[in-house]
Amino acid sequence: MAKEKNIMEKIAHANQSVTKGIDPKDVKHWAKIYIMGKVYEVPADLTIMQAMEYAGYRFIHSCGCRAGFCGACSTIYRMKGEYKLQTAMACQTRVECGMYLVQLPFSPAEKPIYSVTKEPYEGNSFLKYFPEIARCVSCNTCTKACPQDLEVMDYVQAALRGDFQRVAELSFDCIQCGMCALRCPAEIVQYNVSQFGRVMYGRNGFPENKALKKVVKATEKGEYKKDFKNLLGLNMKQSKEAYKKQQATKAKFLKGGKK
Amino acid sequence: MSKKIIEITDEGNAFLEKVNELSGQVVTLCDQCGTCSGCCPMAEEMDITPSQINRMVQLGQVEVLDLEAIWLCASCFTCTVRCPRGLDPSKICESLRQMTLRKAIDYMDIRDISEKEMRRLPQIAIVSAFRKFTG
Amino acid sequence: MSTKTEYKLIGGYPQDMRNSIKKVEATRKKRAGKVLEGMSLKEREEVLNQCHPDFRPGGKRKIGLGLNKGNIAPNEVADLIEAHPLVDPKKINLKKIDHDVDLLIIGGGLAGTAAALLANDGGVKTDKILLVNKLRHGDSNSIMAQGGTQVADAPEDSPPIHYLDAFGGGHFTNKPEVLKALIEEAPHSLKWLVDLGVLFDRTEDGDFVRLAGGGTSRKRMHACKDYTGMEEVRVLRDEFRNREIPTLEYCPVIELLTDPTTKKVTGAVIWEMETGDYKVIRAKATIMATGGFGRLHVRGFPTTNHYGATNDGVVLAYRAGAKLRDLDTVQYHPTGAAYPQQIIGLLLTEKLRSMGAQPVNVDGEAFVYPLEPRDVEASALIKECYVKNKGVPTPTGMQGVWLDTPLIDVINGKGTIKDSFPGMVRMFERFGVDMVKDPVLVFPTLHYQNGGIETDPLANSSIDGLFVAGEVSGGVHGKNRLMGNSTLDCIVFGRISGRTAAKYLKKNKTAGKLSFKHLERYEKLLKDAKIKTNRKAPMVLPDYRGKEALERMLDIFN
Amino acid sequence: MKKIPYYPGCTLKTTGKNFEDSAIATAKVLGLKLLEIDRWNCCGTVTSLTQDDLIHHIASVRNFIRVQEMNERGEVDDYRLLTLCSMCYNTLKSVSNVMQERPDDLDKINNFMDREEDYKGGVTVVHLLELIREMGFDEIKSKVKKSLGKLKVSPYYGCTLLRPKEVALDDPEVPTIMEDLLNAIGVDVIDSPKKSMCCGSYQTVRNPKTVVRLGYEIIESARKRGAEALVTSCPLCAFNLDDRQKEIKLEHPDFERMPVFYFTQLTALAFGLKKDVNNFDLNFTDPRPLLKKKKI
Repeated sequence: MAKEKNIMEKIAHANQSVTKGIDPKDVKHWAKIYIMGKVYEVPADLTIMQAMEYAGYRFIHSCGCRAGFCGACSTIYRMKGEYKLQTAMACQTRVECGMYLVQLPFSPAEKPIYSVTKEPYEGNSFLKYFPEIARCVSCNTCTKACPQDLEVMDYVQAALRGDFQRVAELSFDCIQCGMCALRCPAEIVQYNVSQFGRVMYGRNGFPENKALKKVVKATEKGEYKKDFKNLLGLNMKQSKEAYKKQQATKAKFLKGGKK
Repeated sequence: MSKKIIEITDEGNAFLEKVNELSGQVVTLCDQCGTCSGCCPMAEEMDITPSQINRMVQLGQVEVLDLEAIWLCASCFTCTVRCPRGLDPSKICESLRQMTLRKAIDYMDIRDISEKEMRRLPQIAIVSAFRKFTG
Repeated sequence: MSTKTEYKLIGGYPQDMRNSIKKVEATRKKRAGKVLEGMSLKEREEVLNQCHPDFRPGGKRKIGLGLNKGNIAPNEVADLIEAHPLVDPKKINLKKIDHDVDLLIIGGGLAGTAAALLANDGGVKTDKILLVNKLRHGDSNSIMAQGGTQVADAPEDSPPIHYLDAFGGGHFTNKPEVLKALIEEAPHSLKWLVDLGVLFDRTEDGDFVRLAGGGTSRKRMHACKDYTGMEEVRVLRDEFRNREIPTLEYCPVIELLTDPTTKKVTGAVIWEMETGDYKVIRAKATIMATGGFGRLHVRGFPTTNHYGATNDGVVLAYRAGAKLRDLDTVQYHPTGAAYPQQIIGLLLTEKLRSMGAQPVNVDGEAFVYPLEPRDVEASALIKECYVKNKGVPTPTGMQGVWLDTPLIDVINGKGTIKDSFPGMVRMFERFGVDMVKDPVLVFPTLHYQNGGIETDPLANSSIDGLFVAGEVSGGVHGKNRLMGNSTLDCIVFGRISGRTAAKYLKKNKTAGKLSFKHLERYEKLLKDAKIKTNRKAPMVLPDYRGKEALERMLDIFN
Repeated sequence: MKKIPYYPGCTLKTTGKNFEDSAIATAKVLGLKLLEIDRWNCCGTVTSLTQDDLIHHIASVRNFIRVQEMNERGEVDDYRLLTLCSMCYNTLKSVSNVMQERPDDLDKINNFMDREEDYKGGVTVVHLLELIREMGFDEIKSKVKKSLGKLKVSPYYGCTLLRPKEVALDDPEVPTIMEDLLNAIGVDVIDSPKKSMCCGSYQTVRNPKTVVRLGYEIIESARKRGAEALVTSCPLCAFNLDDRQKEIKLEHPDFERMPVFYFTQLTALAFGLKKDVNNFDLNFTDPRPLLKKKKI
């Protein structure tokens, strides 16, 4: 018993670098980084975010999902001896020796107000809400700044020519971190442009789904009421049997490829 | 009437130099023949004519930057193909506009354009107006 | 400092891990197409008892006070429940009200955002709604949801079929009426999302792509590539912003307020993280949508959850008198990333294993049938690392086992991995790991809070004026949630809670009195239960600061 | 069929779609396949005229790199880039010239665009009118199936096809290329003195009144010579001369609307192509009543 109890303790100990913060005794490799100009020695295995925590920062901003989805931890940095200004998500980038970095917790942006349900699906809508896209000189700085490696400039160009579908497809992986907008010499807020493009395309770009419409109608008419009443009236044993029976039909319906 | 002697200040000379540099033209080559003013489709709406713009630049008169004429130029290059001195007045005008735009002072505020116009105007009009009228 | 050396990696891995990969490569051909046999029921039970965090003794205890006294909860949760409030009631001036609204929504993930929109539809004016966020609007577990949203809209499917799948998946412990509400509202919710512009995956002719998920008997998963939650959040948030509904960011709620006589929830105190001052909110109705608790790192596990997932909603509501349920089960996912350090805990989908990737130990040996139930698979991985000591150590001292991803191409043909898992391939590429050529390291990870504040089909909590939606609620999933029902839960109960609150506000037009009376009662309960502790809750944010830095921390401004 | 890289430009995808469709159909008759370059971006119009301004050239150069890539992949049979919109033509051609003349500036631009392959130079820009001239107007004549003889049309060149000299596709002062084409398809060509006067271009955004004045002058001078319609190759001229007739009418109540064609709409008519390629719904002043009157 005593030996087994140790398992959970061992796990807790082994995982503490991510659950409690890393212990310097466990660190074999180190990196020298510069947070806002000040030098820190940090474990070389960490993300920029984890490294800043190791150095003593407790985030009250610039930190969200910690997994590359939310876009809260925009960071810019230069490597010692290099001229390039690089962008990264702090939670998705490993620290490297000689990184000079700072976080950008907020990107001031103007978001125009529109009604997705009322706005006509016309190419010129982009220019109506975002006239500044006409200032794009295709310098491609936005694309270079994008930590998601999106072709940002291409979707701004697509917006200019009113191509909702292309905007939606090229911008789909956008996490709205704001890096493009902060770097744009034409002062475009790219991620708002693409948000508009996506919702417009999502709403207007496809035929109405008949199967969904049918189920919605059937629900409204109360067509499933009887089935639900039966299901909720079953005792535990009956429920289990019904479940088993239903699961047995699985193979028939789940066939036909992964998609 | 007595003749007025115009003195060119150091500031004026520097201004002329800057226009020459930006436009790649030697503005002093203009001999004020007036061909550009004669063929300019915008001249009748301008507060001064294209050849007068050249003259003011020659004299280093920075006030030319405050005039409407430089913004009315549509870069149609009619003067460019006709100038007997081989000058390119549209480039001179452009450099004057740039001197204002590069100070982050815009000639056009897109918010002044009505929503109805924005829906109607072709992309190319808005693109080129931004290029010419905003920095 | 001179001993601290520069760090070298070969193809993303350090030399000692590379050595182990060589052994994996050596056995790959032999293993291809051959999988170990599945465990017998007895073997399953053994490994669960031996290694599953929910089954191992020592991780849980009885809650010592309040309505759920005697119910089992993980120690980390019980610790927060058996704790003193963060605020000292004497130091808070409730006479100065900073925000006086009809509806307060706590939490800006899918549930909170949907609630705001439906409350607005139901007649609550935009300027009478306030959505408060601990971090930014949208920074939530919702935004990280990858799999999809289950809706039974396929011709061969129906809501009752969906219901039975979820009921069985929850080991028949779900509250039936609540589950029914979830399923019944699902088609409407999907239509709503589509009308607002959510880009669900489509076939070439414009129909939805519907996928199967663990435990579903029909294909009903509606995904937006691997970014389902993010796309849903983005669209709802955009609509929220178009309606100009007020919101506050970086303002966690640190205590609820109640009416001293009716006990109704009448508002909240928020703490402005940037400046450190507090603000008082008076509200006629409050929706709790604060999400889950992954950041409590139950039993020391890494988590898939976001930075703010610290159980605050459950703690605050319990103090105000709300009933909880199903706190005892925690969902662990067997294959979280264990290397590189940067992505530890992140989810590596089950689909990898169903397409042929095998878990393999440090010596390149397969040790378990790859598709055991999640809890069994997780236990087997733990056993390999910590009982048999055949795990692969990482440079930061973690243990994991290999998931031999290159096998997928060996079995299904070259290019399969790139076609089927483009997002994941790209993620590993960022850290220099090529999962097409090399295996990836995995270890179980803490994924979902099954229980929470008990709810009913109309999103009511057990106390007046407080409604609940999303992961913070308990009842809809029972003791186990199926993939694809979490985003659905957030959207459906977000909508229902918004609607219910709007109706409630039509009947309850007067604002209640603001007090901390419930804290007095709670302190007495603590005393009566003889719980002596210095702990304070809610936690608000986890603390990952380095030891060296913490040891020298001075707080000279206080 | 000969494949040539084709640059559409933003407006040809929206308000100028009738231009693009009729041009592609026309080219097909002439044995040309216009292969739209992938990932094209704005041409960078209007050409920047200051010596130091390179960033606005980048837009054009990036498009040239696309042409270079298409050639490297062997997808096209021509190293030239074909344009339709006069504004794009002017901008792209100017930049192509600048890059040819100023190798140092090209180096700078290549260095700046560090994620693109280097532009090696040498892409030249041609307008569809030039390609037609290259084939010979007799060739055009041989494809004509329908007589447009009764249609009195005045070509309108505007500025960007003719000026400045370095980019002109014909004599800047005495152009004939459009006349030659129109003659070849049998149109009754009316010469107008204001055929290369500026329509006001982008002033239409900030100073629409100027554009109204110029449009009125241009249209009326052609009408006096007997023209019933104008023909152009520029979507901005088309807007200023056609759409702005609404405002001209407000200024001059007696003004009568005059249709404005893209030259490719007339070739499409003469070649007897499907009606939908001309998409006359996009022409602000509907030319169909005129065509009907002329029994075309």
